[in-house]
Amino acid sequence: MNTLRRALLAAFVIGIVKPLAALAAWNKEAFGAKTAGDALKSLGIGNAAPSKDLAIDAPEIAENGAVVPLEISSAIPGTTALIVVADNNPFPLIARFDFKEGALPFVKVNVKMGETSDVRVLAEAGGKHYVATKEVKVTIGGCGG
Amino acid sequence: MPGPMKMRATLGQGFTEVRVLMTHPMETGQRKDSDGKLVPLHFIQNVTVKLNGRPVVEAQISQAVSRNPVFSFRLKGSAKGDKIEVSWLDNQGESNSTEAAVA
Amino acid sequence: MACAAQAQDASKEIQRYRQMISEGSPAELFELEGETLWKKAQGPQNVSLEKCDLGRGPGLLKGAYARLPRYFKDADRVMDLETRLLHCMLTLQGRSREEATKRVFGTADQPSEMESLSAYIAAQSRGMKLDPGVAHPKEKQSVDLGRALYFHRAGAWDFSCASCHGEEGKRIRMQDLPVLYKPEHARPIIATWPAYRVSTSQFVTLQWRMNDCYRQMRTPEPNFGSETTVALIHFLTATARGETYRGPGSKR
Amino acid sequence: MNVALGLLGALVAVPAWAEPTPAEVQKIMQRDFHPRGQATMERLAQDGVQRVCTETRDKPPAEVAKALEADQMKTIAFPQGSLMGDWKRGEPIAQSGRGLTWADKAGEPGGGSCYNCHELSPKELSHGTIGPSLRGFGRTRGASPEIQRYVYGKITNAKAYNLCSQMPRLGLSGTLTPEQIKDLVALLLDPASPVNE
Repeated sequence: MNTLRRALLAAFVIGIVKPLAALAAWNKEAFGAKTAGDALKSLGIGNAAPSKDLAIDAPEIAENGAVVPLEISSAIPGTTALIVVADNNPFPLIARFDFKEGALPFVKVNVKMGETSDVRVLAEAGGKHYVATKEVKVTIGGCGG
Repeated sequence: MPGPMKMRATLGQGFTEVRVLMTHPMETGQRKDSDGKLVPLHFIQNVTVKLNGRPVVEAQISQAVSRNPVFSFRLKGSAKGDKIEVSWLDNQGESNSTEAAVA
Repeated sequence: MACAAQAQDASKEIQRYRQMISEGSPAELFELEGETLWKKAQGPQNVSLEKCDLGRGPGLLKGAYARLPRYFKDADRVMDLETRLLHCMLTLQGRSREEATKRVFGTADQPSEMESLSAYIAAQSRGMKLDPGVAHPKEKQSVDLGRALYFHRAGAWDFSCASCHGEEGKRIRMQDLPVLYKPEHARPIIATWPAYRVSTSQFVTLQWRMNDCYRQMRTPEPNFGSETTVALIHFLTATARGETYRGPGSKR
Repeated sequence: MNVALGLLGALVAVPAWAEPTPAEVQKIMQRDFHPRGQATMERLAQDGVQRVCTETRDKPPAEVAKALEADQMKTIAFPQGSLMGDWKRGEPIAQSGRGLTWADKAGEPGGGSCYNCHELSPKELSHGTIGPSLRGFGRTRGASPEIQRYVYGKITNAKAYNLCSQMPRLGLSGTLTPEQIKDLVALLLDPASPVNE
């Protein structure tokens, strides 16, 4: 009993076994984090290697921060999750997508950005993490009246 | 009552493109209404895409997804007539779902 | 030099931004809501709008929007889509003008009936050529009035439509300004109205566009469905004539 | 003004199409509009400037323009002393597009809407191009009393300098106060202003 517990705990710590519930539930701690670093820590992401196989298609200038279109995809074999972070947002973590057998690691979504910021997309593949970054400038549109 | 959803699932080159629209205010909790009162935080937290009843994408999202969310996903190995179901659940316990066959 | 290049790049990127948002537009949600409202029995007569004649015959929606504005004999005036819908609400459903126009422009939280109906009906003209009425004397008169209004300066800031939409290659902030009396400019614009407006998460109509331009021109408020607003919409649509309708679109 | 308008009648050709005259359009608008908030119906009555610019599609004959511009110049009350305010207060005024619409509260400070049409500070990427770029405006022109007076007058009543300019008469219309206009003068002319970086 004790041995099993310890083994499970150890597996937990080194990240082999994921708590099942965490997949389906909403990660309150990560989404509540006020810095990108804290958010990623809460998601169990430490070092992420920059990768050219991670693509972020976003406009360099968004006329309106309320709608910033993003198209993200990973060509890294075995990608099981994509994570989107806008560093300068009050709550930087925007989304985490987990892909099962039958889904390609691809998402198109519109997001809100409070101000000009780096957008970071992270991929999880084979227990490793990869990252790509793109700056999106947020401007003012229209007459402002 | 949650507003309408709309979905299209079309067979493309090597994958099925699923485009889904959701009616939702995605309130950040920071916005003031016309009376100057803060509109409470109200946003979708979970989105699930199922292919023939089996989950293929599970998303957790924040209030920073734009109002009336529009998502596109890509599935592989699906054929015409396969059943796609997309559902969402928000922070106030509301939910909605929609179904479509791959065309 | 560097500055001009930078400005040009910015402009190109904004174009790309607009292209991307138009691909991810939730306009279709409003079409669904509009269909429900079209079929919903309302007013003292407790009937739906399904017998409303938008110019192609009662209840015929296919291609109806592409042929508006036009002259309607029963009302003896030129009407655009929204004015005609209002006419049907009054004559078919027996509603009062006051009640039916109380909230013609909605909010993000609560879209208006007129907006959702416009989305639904305009969508039934996708792929068809814009062909507003221009033959009847009252139609000619309406287009002429619209043209005169376009260049008419008024209001606390001395603006006409042409003050902003009068010269090619100009912008307000980052927004490119179409010169709407020129067909090549009017065509792509009019072909995508009504539209979802991402900056406010609202579905907006041409009557709203006229209203909000006049607000920013610092004039008093034009009456909904008035000859003035219909004439301007008529002039713009006549200028865009022949373009294939591809709305409801998406705007900044 | 009347002389100028009479002169105009003789000089301007009638357009070829059967378009209603500005007077007829005004009458239709007066029937089709309603007052809302501070936007009253008087705003639909064209003054001489609006009428002439409408009739000539913004290309008034030189004599008419000169006479009406002189009329407009008389409306500008130049304050005594320095016309330079504080550029730091001027920047938010240049950014703001509020004021005088039916949705704005009467009496609340308006903005100049400057960035809507002009490039000013290089820090603001989102600027319009209807008006000329004003970036570095004071760098080449200095801040002499004459140039201060020109800028103050132009913002107050642009039509005194160019009759059919698209720029609103920001002082005369009551959009901006003399203090606000001085702050905009400083934004354009103060060597420390980001406009002159």
